Amino acid sequence: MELYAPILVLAVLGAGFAIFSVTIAPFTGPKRWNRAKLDAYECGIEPTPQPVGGGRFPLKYMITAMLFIVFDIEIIFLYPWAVAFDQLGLFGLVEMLLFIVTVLVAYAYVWRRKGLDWD
Amino acid sequence: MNNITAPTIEYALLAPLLLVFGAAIVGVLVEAFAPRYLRRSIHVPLTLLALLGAFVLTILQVAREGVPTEPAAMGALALDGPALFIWGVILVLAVVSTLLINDEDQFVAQAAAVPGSSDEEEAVRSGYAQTEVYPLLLFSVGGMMLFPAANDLLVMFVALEVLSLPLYLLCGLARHRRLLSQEASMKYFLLGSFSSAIFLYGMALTYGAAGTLDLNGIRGALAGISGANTLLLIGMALLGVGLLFKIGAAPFQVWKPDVYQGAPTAITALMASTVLVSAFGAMLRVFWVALGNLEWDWQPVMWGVAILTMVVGAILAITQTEIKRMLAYSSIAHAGFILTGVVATGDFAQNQAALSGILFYLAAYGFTTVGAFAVATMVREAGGEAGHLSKWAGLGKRSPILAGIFAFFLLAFAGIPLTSGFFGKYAVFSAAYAGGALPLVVVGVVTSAIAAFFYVRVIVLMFFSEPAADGPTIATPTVGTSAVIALAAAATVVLGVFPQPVLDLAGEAASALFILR
Amino acid sequence: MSWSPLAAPVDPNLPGLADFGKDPIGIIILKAVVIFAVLMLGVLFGVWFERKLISRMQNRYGPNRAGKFGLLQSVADGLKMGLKEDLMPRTVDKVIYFIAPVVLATPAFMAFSVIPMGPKVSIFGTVTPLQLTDLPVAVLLVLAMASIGVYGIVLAGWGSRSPYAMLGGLRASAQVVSYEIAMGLSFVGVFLYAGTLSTSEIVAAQAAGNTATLFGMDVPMPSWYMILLIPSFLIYIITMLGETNRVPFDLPEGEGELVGGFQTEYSNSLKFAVIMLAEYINVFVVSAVSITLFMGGWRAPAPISTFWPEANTGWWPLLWFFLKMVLVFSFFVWARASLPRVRYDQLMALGWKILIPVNLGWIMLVATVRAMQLDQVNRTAVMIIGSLVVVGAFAIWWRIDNTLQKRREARAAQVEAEFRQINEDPYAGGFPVPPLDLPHYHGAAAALEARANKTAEVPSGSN
Amino acid sequence: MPWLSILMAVPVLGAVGVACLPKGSDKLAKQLALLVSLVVLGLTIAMAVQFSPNGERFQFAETYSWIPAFGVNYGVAVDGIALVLIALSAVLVPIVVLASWHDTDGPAPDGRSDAPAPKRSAKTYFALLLVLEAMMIGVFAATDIFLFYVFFEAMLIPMYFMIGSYGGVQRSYAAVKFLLYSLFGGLLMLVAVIALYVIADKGTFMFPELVGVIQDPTTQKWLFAGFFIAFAVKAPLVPFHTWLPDAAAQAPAGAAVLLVGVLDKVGTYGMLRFCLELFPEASKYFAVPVIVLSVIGIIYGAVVAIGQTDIKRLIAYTSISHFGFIAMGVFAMTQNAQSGATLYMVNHGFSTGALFLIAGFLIYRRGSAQIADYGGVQKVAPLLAGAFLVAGLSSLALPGLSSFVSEFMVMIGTYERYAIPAIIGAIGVILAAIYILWMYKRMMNGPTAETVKGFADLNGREIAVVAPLIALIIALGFFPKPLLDVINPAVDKTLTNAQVSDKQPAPTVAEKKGSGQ
Amino acid sequence: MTTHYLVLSALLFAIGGLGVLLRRNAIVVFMCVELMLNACNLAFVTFARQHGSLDGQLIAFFVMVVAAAEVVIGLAIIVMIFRTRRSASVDDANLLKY
Repeated sequence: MELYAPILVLAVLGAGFAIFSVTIAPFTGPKRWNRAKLDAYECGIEPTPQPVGGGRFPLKYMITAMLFIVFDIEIIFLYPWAVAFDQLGLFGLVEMLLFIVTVLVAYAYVWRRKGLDWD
Repeated sequence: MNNITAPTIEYALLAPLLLVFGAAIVGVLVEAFAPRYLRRSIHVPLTLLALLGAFVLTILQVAREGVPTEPAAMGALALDGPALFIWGVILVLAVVSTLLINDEDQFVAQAAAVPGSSDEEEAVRSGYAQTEVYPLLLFSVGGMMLFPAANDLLVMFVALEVLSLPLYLLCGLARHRRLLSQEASMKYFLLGSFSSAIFLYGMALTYGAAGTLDLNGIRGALAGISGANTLLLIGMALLGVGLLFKIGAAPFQVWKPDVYQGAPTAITALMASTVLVSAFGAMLRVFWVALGNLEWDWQPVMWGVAILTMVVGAILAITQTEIKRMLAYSSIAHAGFILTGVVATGDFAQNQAALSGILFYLAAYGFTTVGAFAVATMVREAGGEAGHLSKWAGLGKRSPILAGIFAFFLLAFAGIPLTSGFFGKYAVFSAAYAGGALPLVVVGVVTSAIAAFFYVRVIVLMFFSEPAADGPTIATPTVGTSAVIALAAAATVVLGVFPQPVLDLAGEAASALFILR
Repeated sequence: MSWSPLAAPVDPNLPGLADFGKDPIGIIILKAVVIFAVLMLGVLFGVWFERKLISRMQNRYGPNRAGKFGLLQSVADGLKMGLKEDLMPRTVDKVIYFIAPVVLATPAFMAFSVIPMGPKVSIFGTVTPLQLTDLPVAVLLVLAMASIGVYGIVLAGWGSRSPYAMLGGLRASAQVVSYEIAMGLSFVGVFLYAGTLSTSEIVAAQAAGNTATLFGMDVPMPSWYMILLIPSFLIYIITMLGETNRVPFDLPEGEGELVGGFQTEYSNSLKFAVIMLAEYINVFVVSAVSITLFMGGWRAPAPISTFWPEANTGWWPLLWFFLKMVLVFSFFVWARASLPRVRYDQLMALGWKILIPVNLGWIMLVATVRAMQLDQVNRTAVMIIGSLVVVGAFAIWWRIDNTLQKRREARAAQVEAEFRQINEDPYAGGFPVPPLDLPHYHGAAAALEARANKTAEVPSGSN
Repeated sequence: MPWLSILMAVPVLGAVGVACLPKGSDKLAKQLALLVSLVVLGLTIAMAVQFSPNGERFQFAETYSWIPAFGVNYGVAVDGIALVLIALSAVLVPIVVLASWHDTDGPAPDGRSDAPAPKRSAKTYFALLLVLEAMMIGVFAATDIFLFYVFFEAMLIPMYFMIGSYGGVQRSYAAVKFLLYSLFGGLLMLVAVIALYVIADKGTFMFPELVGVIQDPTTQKWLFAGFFIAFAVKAPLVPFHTWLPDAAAQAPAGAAVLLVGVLDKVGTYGMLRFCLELFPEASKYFAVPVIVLSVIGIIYGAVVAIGQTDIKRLIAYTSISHFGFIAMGVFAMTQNAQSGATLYMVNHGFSTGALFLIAGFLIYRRGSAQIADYGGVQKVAPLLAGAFLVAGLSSLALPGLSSFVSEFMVMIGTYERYAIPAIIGAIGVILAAIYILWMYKRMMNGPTAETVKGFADLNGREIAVVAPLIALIIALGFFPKPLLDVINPAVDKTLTNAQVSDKQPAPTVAEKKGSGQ
Repeated sequence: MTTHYLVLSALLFAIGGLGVLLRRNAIVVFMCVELMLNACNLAFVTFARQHGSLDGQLIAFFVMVVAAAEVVIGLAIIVMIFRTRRSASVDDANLLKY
């Protein structure tokens, strides 16, 4: 726990500053009300009405998110392996080789299936 | 920090498993690199060879080295008699199902395309089919093999997911009745992941109580815990819920009819046969090995579950008008019958008898189920398979052989002597009786009779009523489908008339029970 | 040859994991406040430095009015922001809109807590390392903080409820997560050599070069991982730019298409200042990580310590650390000054199709080499595996390269054929193309020409 | 020589042969079936000749291990009781084959009838008939209780299809009712069989080895109940009888003959063989209730029969009455009563068989089973009417016809121990006269109905069907000794095994009766 | 100390479970399942601390993998349904009834 306490101190400092700035912002500046200023900015045209609860994400971002998860999980396994590599020796090498090959197979599949194409 | 040692792995023992998974990975590569027109002709032999190869390897291993008495892979896997028997059954059933899956026109051309869209139309026109089915199948089969062999709750959980996830997808790939199929897929997925989350929490609590996830470790730790440990009891209950969900025992059966109906029939055949086999293997291992010392705690509950399952399965089946739904409820009822065997624990000999009975039942039921669903794929109407029972009226007159075989399967489900189902039921019920579960046997018998009613009703419909004018067409069977039906029928007959070899095998497999180390 | 990365540091002054968690509370607060203050000042300095440097690179003066050399320019900017009207569009989701800058800024500060800036020194009689704290999983903390920062971006975009902000937020998060994988992978090589995730120990592991026995010869190995693991380092440098949404990967706020990206609705007030602050601190964080993991941390560059052994003791390392930070930050500016913004698909393709596979291949190579250096391992087996890996990787690369080459050629041939056809018959394919010799074209060309001639007469530097 | 196995194998092979005939060879199928059944009859006679009444109890024994895992043997052998019942089946089957010659051909050629049954597959019908014959022989020959159970249940299936596919308008309802009743009873018996095996702990199901093993009276009672209900459903005794009128009325005449003539005898045979010998204490305990039920059955069956308007239903109800006599005889547990009951099983098979067949001829001609639709048949078809009369008189036990001997022996035997039931039972005889004679009067006498006018008399085939039955009825009425010689030793053994100490002396009445006339 | 974590994990699990049972949007249901998985992770890590063994933390890794795989597959299925029906409500998926 002692190791983490300093991080919290810094976090409190950082968060405190950020919150302070955000809260103080409305009071430091002048107030000149103007209807147009309160519209969302869309280069001057009438703002597009946004659906309540947020709009929908394009599907391609979801695919990116999925791919990210898959590879992030791979990294989860790579780190402990890398740290303990010296003790695992040849076994670790071979197993990780297989693991990476397996991931690469999935990777190749995604690539070939145009999962890695962005417009 | 420096105490990590490289584990040792018995590759020879694990060869069947590795082969199946390896083939699955190769399948993904085929999917990625082979041209579309070639994919199927690569996938099918690859899948079949991998499954058969794994089967042969399993047999060779047993023949050469005998059944292992030590857990493999650093205690993660217990490849004992029951596990190997289940492997054999799963592999054979998977081969059979593959032949069925190979039948044309079952899988959607492009899963991602919206039904009715021009994308889909184009895909259908080009004769595409979702060939990912084969690697998915192999992954799932690999998971099914891992599931009952897991000697460690973690491996079991991973296996559970490896088994389930491909199935969730496979369920949604039916070419006809896409909406139903997708709906089945979603329901299966949501409920399935819900149940695995419950299983996982049970695992966590068990880990908390026992301090280990190794099944034998849990057994040992539990011996030391005296009295009722709340954590443990809840954990056990949650683990049980997860497993009971997989076998579709009441009150966790709601997914089964929907999923069985919506999924492509070939996939339903696979699920109905192999998943049940695999899940029972895992369930036995958890309850007999890990929680073996807590019999008195889980047995009463299991009694209730078994009774409820049998009753719910049999009674709700009567109200069904859809053939696959009916078979789903029948599968629930059968799960209940098998559960009577799970409950019947006692001394060593008693457990042996119960275990071998269950193993035999699973094998017998698996073949019959695959056969029944195979027949269901062949009765078609304009929009796909003719699922509604009214469409089956008079089938005996249009296609006496097909209807006859189906009737035979139904009789086997009903447990009429000289079919495999009879000996299965006999084996389980006699074990249950010997284990002191007479009321369960009586309930089992009564529900069998109720169940017989709806099986017989279908036979009546097929043979004793006049065919409807706009009745279904009987598809000309492909070689694969006819082989499946013939094989299933042959297995049902052989196991019904001369079950001894398989009984011997099951007895042999059960002779040492599970590895307790 | 034996190599134990976990062996005790050569110098007892070198801090290890065991030296942390012992500071009295006063020292902790002191260190934290100093880091916080330095970061705030650093941002001010960084903004000025960036503007000044980029101006010089572009042959301009840059800020030169406020203070000497324009040093107070960023202070002035900050004050101006504070005094501007705080606009909040009616449509925004208020809670999220307010929280987003905080979520963005806080983790940026936190990540700095595990950056080592020097060896053990004595502060008010307490011997303590020049590092706020260290964890067994310090690098993970940095990565985690980077990930949490993404939430800030997404929330800012989402909470603004306007199309530009939304798209910007999505793009930013997609980009950051894409590059985070490559970044994470580029660390693996470091961990393979250092055998730890603790930053102070990684720095310690880079203290001295080792010798490797290759074919019977003792070859001295460089101590900094940026040389030993060049590919990892290069990949990290690229991902570093991507992670912080800096040029050439600054698509999320690409002015041309998205106005201001996720910060569009944060008008020029203190909220925007916080976002900008967070972005700069993020740049500092990734720079510090690159220094720690690849550039020997706070240690003096190689020749200095040879001539001057005291260079790595006491407070001096702070200097080296600061110099390195300036160097890396200059690189950011350099990149901004010289590189054009990439397209979104190019950005993603670079991340997914090049950085990740190359990284994975490189990791396997490093692991193989590393395995050969281990005592207890059967070298022949490793060699065989290693050669298999190399051959396999080469075969795949060759195959891909061939395919790509063919595709390029086919595409070129296609384009050429198309143009030939258009040249022969402009109406081919049904799209009428006006002939190139129409009069108004001539007219336009002439006008252009005239204007070019005219501008040539205006003396340069007048605008 | 493995007589019994051959007896079972021949009809099975014959059935396969019949089923495999090419399409359209209906006639050939009938001829082949007739040939096979005659061969079986011949073989049965050959076997019966070699049977030595005073030798060992079980002769022609064959025992092979079938399913060692369950301790199940393929054990067949016959004693006197079984022999006569096998002979009964062997005699009835060729007659039924001959009688059913046109049953599958669709409506009568003159198109007069209301088409009781459309054209159906002759091959299937005769193949089912032969399979049924094999199973009937098997069920009587089985000395292994498990094997008995297997035949007991499996026998239902061919009969189910014969009723359901070839029966009257309500056939599917009747078939399902028949199957479910029997199956339900059978499943209860299955529980008892399992329990018997487990409790006896002998590791075998062989009947001779299990005799006298179960000593505990409570256990005996439970097991008895399990077996008895199955047999009572099969027989059928009164509360379990409702399926019979439906099944018999809807079945084609030939199937009805086998159903009532042979299949139902399995119930009474089972009581005599298994209930009494395996559970003597329980049998004695339950004897009085069973006899009461039997008496109720006698009276109830007869009274209800009087009120019937459908010929086949009427005959079915007479059978219920007659089964009351048989059950009464079995449970009276005297030498006379049991010998009489056994003899009654045979005689009832012939007389009721004849009644059903002739009723079948009538229905074939008229197309209706309603008694009211007939009248004055005597005048147009005297031979038919005469045969009907003889069969009917035998059914009401007119002295000189076969049933009289058996009915008299049952009454005497029962009177020796339970006087009052015997006396009440005698009322049944009077009622029998009413229902038979009244039916005859309504159908055969009186003015000739319009629709009956064109009736042809018995043709050659029909005479060939009826003649042997009439001959047997008369012959056995005067000279039952050969049968009694075979039956009596077996009944002796049964009574010994049933531990009936105060056996009534001297079955002399019957013998005198038999030889004296 | 660990009790608090366990209670928190139980609460999270219960919230997730209730969400699965009560919510009607497939995505939300699915997120509730993920919440349950994470509750499990918390429990595992807590127990690992309690027992002083690393197993629990190791399991958490695997659970993450599984959760990731579930996310990928689940989203694929839900998106598939959504594209077909333009609705992700579980109530709208009502074709399968007896």
